[in-house]
Amino acid sequence: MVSETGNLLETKDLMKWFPQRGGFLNRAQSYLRAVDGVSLTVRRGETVGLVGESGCGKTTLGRTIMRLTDPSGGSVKFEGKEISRLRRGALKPFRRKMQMVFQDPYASLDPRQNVRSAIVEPMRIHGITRSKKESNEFAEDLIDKVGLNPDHLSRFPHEFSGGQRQRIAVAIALAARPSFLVLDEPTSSLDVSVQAQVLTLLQDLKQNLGLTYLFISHNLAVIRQMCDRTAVMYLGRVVEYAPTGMLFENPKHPYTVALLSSVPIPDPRKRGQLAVLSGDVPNAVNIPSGCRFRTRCGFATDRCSSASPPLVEIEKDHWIECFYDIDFGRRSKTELAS
Amino acid sequence: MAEEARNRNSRTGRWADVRYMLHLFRQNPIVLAGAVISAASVIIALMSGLLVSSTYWNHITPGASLCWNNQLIDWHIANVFNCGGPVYPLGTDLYGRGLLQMIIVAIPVDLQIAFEVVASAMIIGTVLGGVAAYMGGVVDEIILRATDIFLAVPGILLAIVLLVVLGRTIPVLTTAVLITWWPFYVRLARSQVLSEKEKLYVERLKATGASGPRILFRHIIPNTIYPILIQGTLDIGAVILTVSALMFIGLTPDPKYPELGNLAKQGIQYIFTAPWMILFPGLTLLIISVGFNLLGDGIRDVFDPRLRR
Amino acid sequence: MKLIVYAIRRLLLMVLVLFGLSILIFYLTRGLLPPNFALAPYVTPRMDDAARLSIARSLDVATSSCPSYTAFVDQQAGCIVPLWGQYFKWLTNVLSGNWGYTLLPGIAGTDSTLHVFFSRFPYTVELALTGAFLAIAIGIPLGIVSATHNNRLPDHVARIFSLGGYSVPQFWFGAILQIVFVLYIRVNGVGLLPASGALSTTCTICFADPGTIGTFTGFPIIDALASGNIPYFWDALVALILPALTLAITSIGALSRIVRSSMMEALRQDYIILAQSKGLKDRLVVYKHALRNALLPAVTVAGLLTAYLLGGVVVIEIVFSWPGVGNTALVAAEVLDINFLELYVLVTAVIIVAINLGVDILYAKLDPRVTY
Amino acid sequence: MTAREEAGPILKISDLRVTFHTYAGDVKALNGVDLTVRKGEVLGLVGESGCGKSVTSLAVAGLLPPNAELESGTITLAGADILKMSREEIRQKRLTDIAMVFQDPMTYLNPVLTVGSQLLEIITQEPKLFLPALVRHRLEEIGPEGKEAPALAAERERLLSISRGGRPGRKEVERLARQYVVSTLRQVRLPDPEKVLDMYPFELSGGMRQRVMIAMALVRRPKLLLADEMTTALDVTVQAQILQLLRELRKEIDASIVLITHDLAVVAEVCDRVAVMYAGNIVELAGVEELYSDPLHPYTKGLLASIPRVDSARTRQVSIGGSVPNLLFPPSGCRFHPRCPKAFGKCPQVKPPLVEVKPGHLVACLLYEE
Repeated sequence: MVSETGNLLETKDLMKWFPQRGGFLNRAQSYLRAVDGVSLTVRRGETVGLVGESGCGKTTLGRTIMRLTDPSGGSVKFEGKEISRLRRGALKPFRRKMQMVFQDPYASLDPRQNVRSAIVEPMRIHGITRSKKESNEFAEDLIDKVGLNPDHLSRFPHEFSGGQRQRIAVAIALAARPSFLVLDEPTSSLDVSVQAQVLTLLQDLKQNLGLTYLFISHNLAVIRQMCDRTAVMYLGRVVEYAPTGMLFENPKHPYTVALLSSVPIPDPRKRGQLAVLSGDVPNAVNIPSGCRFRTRCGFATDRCSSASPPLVEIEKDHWIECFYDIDFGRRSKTELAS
Repeated sequence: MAEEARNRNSRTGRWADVRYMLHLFRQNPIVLAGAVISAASVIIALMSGLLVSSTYWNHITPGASLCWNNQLIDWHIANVFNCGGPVYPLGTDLYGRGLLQMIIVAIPVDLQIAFEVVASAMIIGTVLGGVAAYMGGVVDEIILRATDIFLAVPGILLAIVLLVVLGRTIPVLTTAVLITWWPFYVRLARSQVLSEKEKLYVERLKATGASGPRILFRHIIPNTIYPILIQGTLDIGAVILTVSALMFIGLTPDPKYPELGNLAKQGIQYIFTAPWMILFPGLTLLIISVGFNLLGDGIRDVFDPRLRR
Repeated sequence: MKLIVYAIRRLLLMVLVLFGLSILIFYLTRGLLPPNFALAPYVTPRMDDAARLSIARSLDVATSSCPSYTAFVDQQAGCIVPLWGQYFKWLTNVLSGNWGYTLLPGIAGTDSTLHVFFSRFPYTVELALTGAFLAIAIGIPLGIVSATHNNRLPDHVARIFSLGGYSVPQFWFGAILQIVFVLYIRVNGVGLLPASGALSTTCTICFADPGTIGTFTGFPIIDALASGNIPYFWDALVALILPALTLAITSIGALSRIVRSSMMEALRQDYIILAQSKGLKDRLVVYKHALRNALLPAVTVAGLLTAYLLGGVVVIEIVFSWPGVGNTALVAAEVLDINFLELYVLVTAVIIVAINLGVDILYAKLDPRVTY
Repeated sequence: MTAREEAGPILKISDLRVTFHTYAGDVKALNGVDLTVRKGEVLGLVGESGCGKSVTSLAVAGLLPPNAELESGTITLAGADILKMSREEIRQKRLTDIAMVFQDPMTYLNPVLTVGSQLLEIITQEPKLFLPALVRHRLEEIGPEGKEAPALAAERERLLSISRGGRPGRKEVERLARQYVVSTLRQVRLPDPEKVLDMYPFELSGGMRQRVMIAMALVRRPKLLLADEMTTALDVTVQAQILQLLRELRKEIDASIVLITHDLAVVAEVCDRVAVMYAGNIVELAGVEELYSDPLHPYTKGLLASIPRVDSARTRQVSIGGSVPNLLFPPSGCRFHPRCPKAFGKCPQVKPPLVEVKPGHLVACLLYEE
């Protein structure tokens, strides 16, 4: 895809299938193919967005990269080292470098643990600080970095508002001094006015600490504001991956086009322009043959149902998984050489 | 809406539980009664040795057998025998021992067995259930099937078999009741841990690199302990009832043994001539059991966030 | 089709559990007691030592190399078959119904354990089922009333009632009922209700001479009806009142508590708000929308309750001198009739496990969301 | 547009104050809400969590939880004051006039009852109320007298006799209700409605469940439709489908719609007028284009500025500082003053009234007092 140098994270054909058990012996009868062959690169220092509708596998992909669940196939390389099959002990140094922030900040905090203890815990686990004093100083430094004050350290999660809780979750994630953060819908449960605060905080932290983000969201607007490059997922696969501006200005995959044009815009003068994609997302257990989007695609041909489309670099850094280069304005298509 | 607002309030913070408990006591005095009764029974049990000599139960006063000399209650039964002498406020039993003294000696016996059984069942249940739920797979299956085996027999039957085979002693009785009780706690702890381990903070801790035992014992179990403690409080009463029932049906170390069920057993033969003999020990059991049950119910309400308004 | 697969799987699991239980019971009764206890139900007093030794050998308890009965009783080295070796013979005997002779006083050696057990078991079943029926019939409505009148008077009354029932010692409550209905409420010189036994003729509302009935099923009530003997049927029914009531009152709590909490849970759900917003009458909201969901857990508890009462009636049978297996179990315990206790444990276990299975299948039928 | 603006109000709420009594204290959820909904319009009610928008709609439907206290105010629906009605009268209103659609169709549909059972019960509990509509609907379906099959002619005769006062049997009512419900399901563009009736909610997709919930509202031909976060739980593509349905439906039905949401983009897409709520007050109310092009209240301005936009390139987010106040201890005066960049001396003391500063544009802010 891209040159090896500068890639902090690289997945190749990554798969996560969940067995659907049943029958007499409770054997796997079929598989829910949540992540079904994803190849993705994240360069050092960039923010990569992962966008898609619920059930497209974006969260599972994040969890698989974080090794919160074991991949069913494919590889994950972090700093060039294969981590998808490492055992607990060997994985620990990578656990330190990769941290995750979750959607629901309240649920992601242990309700019986105060903020200080929660922030200090990762330092202990990874032996980052040597003394209690040092831990406390680092904790105070972190809580300041995320925009709270040291008084907050002795309080419990339920004493905070949603936005403050998410700041705390970020502080905890930073406590292990990671270089890479997976942000799984970090602002989805927050109010609009608070969402903007947290997004700004994340941008500032990235700049100041030189972090790399994988930003998972269903919210296209947030993705556009936050990410350098964006991958669009549909039914367990990345169907389009491009620099964010390019993806939003000039989407090439019919699903991306449909997704973008179904987002309402907060401007009444632009109302009535929503394009409606009909039907529902197929079940991830019975994935359509060939191109998995063909059942809802307005440009589908016989070829789409017989073979899986290849991943094509349609312009520099702009990858799509489609047989055709479609001109959406003129509704015409030209076949792509694979 | 109200929920949101409350969560955001730093002033309600850590004192919320305490304040809510006081609120409940105000709203529901029955809970308070439960707390008072259970506290009183524990205090009586602790002070038992000071009130009545612990060897009192082994004395026999032949002349005072089955008599009633408390003028406050007239039983309207023809052959109630007044033995004179010192006043026995609750009458005497077959061996001429004052029933009140016997009850005071018996309360700590029952409570001690109950606390031992419940505490051991809670520890065994939490550890086994926690490990089963957290590890899943084969470990879970084995522990679960083991509880199935014990849950397939009515507890009292298994206890009878054990007492018959191993002898009628208090340690055997305690063990027998424990053997019928632990599976419930394994099931309870397992289901609690199963739902708790799906919570996001567990996922976060895994991502942080925390080890399994750390997550289970430092985070999950402390967060799931309340339902288990509540069940423990509720079970104190149930265990006392089981123990006294086993004693009542005759599985006692000694016919004179000071235990409430055993005291009641002597009374059943004299139910129509000396009704106090079964009445008061049974009433004591009822009061203690009600006390702990009310307390457990009350604590459950305190820690059930869905009931809060 | 899928349900059948599920049921068969559960059935196999059930066999596994019963197998495990048989090992447990075997270990408790054979592993912890001296080996000659195993012999007791199979020998008669007139047998000499040689005959006893050969029976011990045929039961796979004594080895073929054991020189004498005395050596066997003294547990000499090499005389006793290791436990795991004894187990399979024991299991074969148990499964083929060879439980030996009863050791119960009075009939020891003259009647088989199996026959004694199954001639008395119907009395226990009759009492347990009546008790369970009453508990379910009172407990479920009580729980509903409690939930729909949360924290108001009916709730308090229902809670005290169920909590009291849950907390009261069974033997004591039974005795109090006896005192009240036999000693204090007397009509025509006898108590209003019979104090004990499965057929009492000395109470106000009893027939003095109910006559006799044939034995068809072993259940007195059913047999009385089958014989067309109404006075006998009535007396048998009246005798059930106090023990069944005691059983019911002390078990209601378990059921009404779960119904109350699951009903309150259901009433808090979002679908209740939607039902109300549709303008449905309260009756429809409570009994159609909430109750359908709340009864699901109640089904499980009601099934379990019925199953456990079969073994849990021991105490009540003793208080009311009920001629069922629970009462007999205590006598068996006195004379160390281990086989009777084993049989009792295993039969109730089979029933409990079977009811569990039935409840799970019923649950799966009632809840459309359950997949197997 | 203008015809709509001149139409009279279907709903008028004035000075509505609601307090929730919780063990932690009193939550002053609504602090004097004034709002009118005109006939046939789609009104957007926007605000962040806890601002009282859902409480307002529950109050209108008479569905506030038992620990809520109505301190003052009137809610007039088509001339009748809802707050003065008995429980039974409000229930009747819910059955015929006010319908609600909720956020998460998974939890709001009863999981153990079929879709059909949950739809049909609305009609079958009081069939008399719906009978004329059922008969009229079926007659329309059969069409005018002509050369149809004799079975249909016989049915028309039967229906006509019912409409003249004849009493139909139970079976007949159920059959009519089923036909009526099926056509309503068709109206919400649900494919294969006959089959859907026998399905359980968990067997449907999120979008289909939301359509079922909308059908439950439409069956009653309501005058007022309160849609509470109707599209929030849905994916964007499904949301687009539902928004399109809503736009089409408003031409077909003559209900006023109150769209309660936190999403200003959804409001911009379908609403005629917008009311912005903050901490229990309406702070601004205007026509949708007016509000987006010329917001007056500092909160509305902040809110509009803090929405990330999909149609513009990367910019640094602008945000309102602080967070939504805890209504156990609401700020004095203007409840927004602690977060307001333009707050001045009077703000903590005086609660600003909602005043009309431009025609049709109301704002509750002391900056705009004459």
